[in-house]
Amino acid sequence: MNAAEIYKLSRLAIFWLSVTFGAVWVACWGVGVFIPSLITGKMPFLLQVDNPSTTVVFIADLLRSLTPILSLLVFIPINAMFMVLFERRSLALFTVRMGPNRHGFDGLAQTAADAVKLLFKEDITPRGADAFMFTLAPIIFFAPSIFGALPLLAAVTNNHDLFKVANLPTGIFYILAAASIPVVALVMAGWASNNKYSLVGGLRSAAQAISYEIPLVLSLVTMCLLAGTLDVVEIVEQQKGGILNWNILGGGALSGYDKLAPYWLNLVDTSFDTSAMFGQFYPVPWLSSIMAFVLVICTVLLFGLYLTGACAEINRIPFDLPEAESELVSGYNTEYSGIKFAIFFLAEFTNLFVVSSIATVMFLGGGDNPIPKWILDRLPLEPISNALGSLLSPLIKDLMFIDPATFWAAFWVIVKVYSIVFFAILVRGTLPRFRIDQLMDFGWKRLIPLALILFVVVVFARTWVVCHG
Amino acid sequence: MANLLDRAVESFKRVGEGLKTVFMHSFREPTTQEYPEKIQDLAPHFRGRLALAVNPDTGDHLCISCRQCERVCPDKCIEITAHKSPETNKLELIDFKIDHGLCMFCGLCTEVCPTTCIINTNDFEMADYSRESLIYDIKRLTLTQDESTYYFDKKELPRPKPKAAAKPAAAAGAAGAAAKSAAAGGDAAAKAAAAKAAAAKAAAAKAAAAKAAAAKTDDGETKAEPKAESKSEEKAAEPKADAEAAKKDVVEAKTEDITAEPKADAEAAKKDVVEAKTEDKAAEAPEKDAKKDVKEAKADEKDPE
Amino acid sequence: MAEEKEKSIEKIVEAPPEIGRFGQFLKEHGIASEKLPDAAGGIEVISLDAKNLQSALKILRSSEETKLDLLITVSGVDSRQSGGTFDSVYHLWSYDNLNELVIKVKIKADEVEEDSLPAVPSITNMWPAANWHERETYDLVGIKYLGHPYPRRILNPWDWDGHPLRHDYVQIVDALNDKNPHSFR
Amino acid sequence: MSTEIKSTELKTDEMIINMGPQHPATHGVLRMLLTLDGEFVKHAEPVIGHLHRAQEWQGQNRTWFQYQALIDRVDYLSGMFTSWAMARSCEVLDECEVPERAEYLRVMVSEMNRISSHLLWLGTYLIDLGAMFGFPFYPFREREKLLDLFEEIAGQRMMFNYIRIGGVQRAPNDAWLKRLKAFTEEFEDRVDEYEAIVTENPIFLKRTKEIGILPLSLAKQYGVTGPSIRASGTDMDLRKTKPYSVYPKLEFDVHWLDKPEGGDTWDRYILRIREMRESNKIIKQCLDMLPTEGELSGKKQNAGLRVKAGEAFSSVESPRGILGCYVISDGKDKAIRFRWRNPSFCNLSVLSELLVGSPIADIMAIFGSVDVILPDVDR
Repeated sequence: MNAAEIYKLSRLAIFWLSVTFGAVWVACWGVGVFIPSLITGKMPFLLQVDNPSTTVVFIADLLRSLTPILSLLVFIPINAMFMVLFERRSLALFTVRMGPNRHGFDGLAQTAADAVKLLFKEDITPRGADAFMFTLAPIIFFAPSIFGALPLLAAVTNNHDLFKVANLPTGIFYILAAASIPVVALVMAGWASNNKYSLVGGLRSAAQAISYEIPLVLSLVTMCLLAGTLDVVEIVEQQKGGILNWNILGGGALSGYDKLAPYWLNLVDTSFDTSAMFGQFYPVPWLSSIMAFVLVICTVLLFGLYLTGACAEINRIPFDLPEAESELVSGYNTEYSGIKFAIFFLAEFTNLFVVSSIATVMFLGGGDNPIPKWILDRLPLEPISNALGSLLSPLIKDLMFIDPATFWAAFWVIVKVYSIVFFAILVRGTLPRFRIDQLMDFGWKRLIPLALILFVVVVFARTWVVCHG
Repeated sequence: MANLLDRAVESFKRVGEGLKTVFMHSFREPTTQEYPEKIQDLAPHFRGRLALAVNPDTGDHLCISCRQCERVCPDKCIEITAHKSPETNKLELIDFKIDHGLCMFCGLCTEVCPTTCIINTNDFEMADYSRESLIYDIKRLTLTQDESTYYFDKKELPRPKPKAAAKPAAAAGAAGAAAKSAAAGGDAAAKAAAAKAAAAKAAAAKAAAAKAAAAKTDDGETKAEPKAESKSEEKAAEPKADAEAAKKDVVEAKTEDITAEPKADAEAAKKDVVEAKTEDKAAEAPEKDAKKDVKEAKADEKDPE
Repeated sequence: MAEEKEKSIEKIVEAPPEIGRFGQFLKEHGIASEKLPDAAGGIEVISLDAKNLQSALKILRSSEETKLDLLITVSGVDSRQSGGTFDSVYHLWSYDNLNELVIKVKIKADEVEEDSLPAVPSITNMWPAANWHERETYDLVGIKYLGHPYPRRILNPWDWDGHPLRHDYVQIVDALNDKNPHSFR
Repeated sequence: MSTEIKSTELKTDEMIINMGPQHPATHGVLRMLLTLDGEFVKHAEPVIGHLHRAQEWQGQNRTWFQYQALIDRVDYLSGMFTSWAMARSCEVLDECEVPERAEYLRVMVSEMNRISSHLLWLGTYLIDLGAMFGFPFYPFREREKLLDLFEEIAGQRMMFNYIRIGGVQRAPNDAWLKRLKAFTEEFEDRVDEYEAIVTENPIFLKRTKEIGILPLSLAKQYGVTGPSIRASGTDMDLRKTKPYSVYPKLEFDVHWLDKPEGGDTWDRYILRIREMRESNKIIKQCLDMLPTEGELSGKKQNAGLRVKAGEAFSSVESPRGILGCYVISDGKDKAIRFRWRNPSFCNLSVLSELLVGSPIADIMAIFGSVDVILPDVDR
């Protein structure tokens, strides 16, 4: 039993995530709450100004509006650093090794050291390369992962005021549009490197991204159809109330069934009108029940489809053909070194995080607690949170920033996202790589038809079941 | 269609099985070791850094300057300097150099050594900053008495008999061994030796040859040094000194005329080997066999009886 | 020991090697060969004329009886000291039965002109396997294979001088001697 | 399954690409000069010699005793076999009897070496196919155990210098035998584990089935030996066809596939897996049958070691095929000629035929499946 290493990994995860969130919280609170309150004179215990000038108010508003992007700018590098370490340590677990544990506490500073090393390496532009494009490519690769993730912020923080930057009614499409830009950067990098391997890698990535965007988008479209909206915040709102309400399980198609368990187990004293309850969700009793299960199967498959497409989209094993090491050396980033390579590296992990967040938001209920609501209601959580609240309230009084709703939402999102990341790492540790034509084959001949079939089935089944009731 | 479904299900099952196997590995103990903290106890016959042992009982240097190792070394990384003592008419070791940068750790020298003087230690941490520092001289090569005891025990080598009279050649080794190592044995001992050798490097490089030739006892060292130096100057002044002279007299670490040397060495070594009562007949074999005709040998092979 | 040796010499004089199984086989097909003293282990070794090599190998390979279809190696030997020849040695096996045969093509060193290499017909047209072996033999021993599709050096760099496995080859740079200022160290 | 996409209508320029010598998947320093038509190989030429260390030259310029220590480097993954081939040639020349105990030890360590070589191949092959991180470590873990055993008995992990002319160098002690026994007992389970991850994995099947097909006739023309040709339809294994040492006394099967139309890369993979299991069986038997007492060497090991005049060719079945050693001696302290017949050298030359028509991504799958070790090619 390998308890020691597992314990070390979890300790590392908890520690680093606290650091990450601490940093993000400090940055957001400082820029979004503290400084605006200070300059507009709304700071408790400190100077109070009655009528701040318009310039001051404008600056305060500007700062507040900058908070979301600032939080991402702080969060993404620190988080990517941890993800690299997390990946390496997890792979070490799978491969009965120890992984990097030299640097700092359990190898905590390993990626930081690597990053510093990369920053100090010589930045080489190969002879014959298009220097401008060569420099531009990593930037274009990295930028979309920041602005693409913006709409997700509100969704994962339980629609917090500060993070309502762009609650687009078409949020998910905005995210997808942003996520498809990096491909351009890969082709650019491959072409500008003046290297045949890079060129092949860049072209492969273009072909791959075009092919796998279709099943990816189709699966998300189907989920939007199930939810009836394109707004990610609303999609998260709909899924609240425990695991059975999540989109991965048919978006509430099974939501009646969990109530049966306590009824049968005599946990609920009051008499329980099953027919009324089921009538609420299943207008046509038998057919509806069957359709509910069909829906569940479809959504689970769609989740798998999404993960597959996402894996291909962000070039992870088994779809890492653009940078297939044993064939193309390192594909599009063969010629990159120093800080440009670091940006590529950072962006890859950020992309992994972003697609996992999308999966969390669209399928796994965003920041929702997996425990069904009726169980939560029965637990004595209220007194605890009240006690905590009364303890902390003097501190946060007017500067309400950490409310339990936001905190727990963020917590669950992180847990879910990292579960998906862990699964991706497991896949990386197991599967070999596809060949490019097989990849195309698989995408066009298997995934796209499957996505279309599922789309039709979901449309059909949804009419018989009342989802998100 | 059904076929397709079957295949899909089968594929999922297989992938799932693989994922499960890999995942279950995370509950196994790591098989790797954390190297600098934990150093594996290496096998006794592990072929690590070469070293010269001293007699574990008496502390005499075991080398008899027979040059067997020098001749057998495929890389020619061993260089022995010895001279024939005018009084006792026996070979005296002046310096023993091994270029560990050239050495491929085949262990042949340890196999041919008649007195089990040259041995492979278990030390493998020999990284250094320059190629020159990989050339170990006698000071760095000679083990202390404790270390020799450790390796003799570990490798289960027969203890050498103490020499009838303490040879001057042993003095250099004794000088090395005199600085007592506190370490009890094991890798600690080997490491201590390496550290000590590094410290003594500068001094050793300067005076090893002179010291070894002259120092019969430790305190005689300073007195004898100028003598030895003048001797070598003399030697250098005689350009005629080649194979013949070398056979009789001091075999210097020559910078030229390498071709003439081996023959002389072979002669000298032959005598000494016989003296040491070893069974190795390598030295006389070439001349003998060279006389035989190839055809003869072939015919011998073909002989049906 | 020495007596035995002398005895065996006499034997060689008395009884020159008889014709072996494969020699007989070749004789039946009209190809002259000479049996050489056995390679140790009792394998038949025959010597062929360079001009007969192609035809002999063709028969030996395709005939049901011999079926020597596995070309183990083509090696070149500089035996100028012992026999005054350059040998091109072919080790032939069979995939399907236990037949083994060694064929030697001896080129007399005296007949080789100054500044040219001993020449042997190439068998690459029969065994593609011979391609690299012949290139290697050319590279290291300096035997030219006539009709080889790509007669270049294979192991040494293209601009290497001389053929290292010849016994009179002198290495220009003594790589091991660190006293040599041109050494590789 | 494999898609035969050939661009015939759209004529594009050919691209010449150098794969290697500095390429992560060429297992050393092979350079492949590829002419590509799109992603498909039109012409492939392996360029070798980057690792040439003049091993044959050294054979002529080192004494017998010295050269024994060098030849493990010819094929560093199966050093026991190179030593064994040389030892056998010299023993044939010398008419030297090898003690039975030494023979058992030779078989034992060689089969261990075969397993360790195949394990390394398995790991690196999966890396070639893109399973970069998880699986390749498992075979290496087992290989590490074997190397530890080698370290104890031979003194080093790869450059053994263990099998000598006339016998072996050292006898194992009881603890060593016990450790080896423990290894053989758990090894079967480990191979099962590998197979659970790899053998039926759909992606692995897709990558390896029906590519790199080596027809029997082509293989014979190129002198391919070892598992590569056994996958194509011969049962040629020297341990059975020309038995040597104590192999006749041991029970084991030679696995081969009756596929004259050609074995693909997956066949070559599965044969190596089966061969590992067989080797494990052989080791188990050797452990039972190994005489506890007896001579280790029929010839004295010292610097004056020499063999009688004459010439001999002997071969052993190495993990990669027939490893032969052709020795010519004149009875002096050095050989007249040493000639190595390296399986990798012969198996590699068939690559230029195998690769034609396959896409870039398959190059590594095919090249890896032939199991070529570059030092064995370049010597």
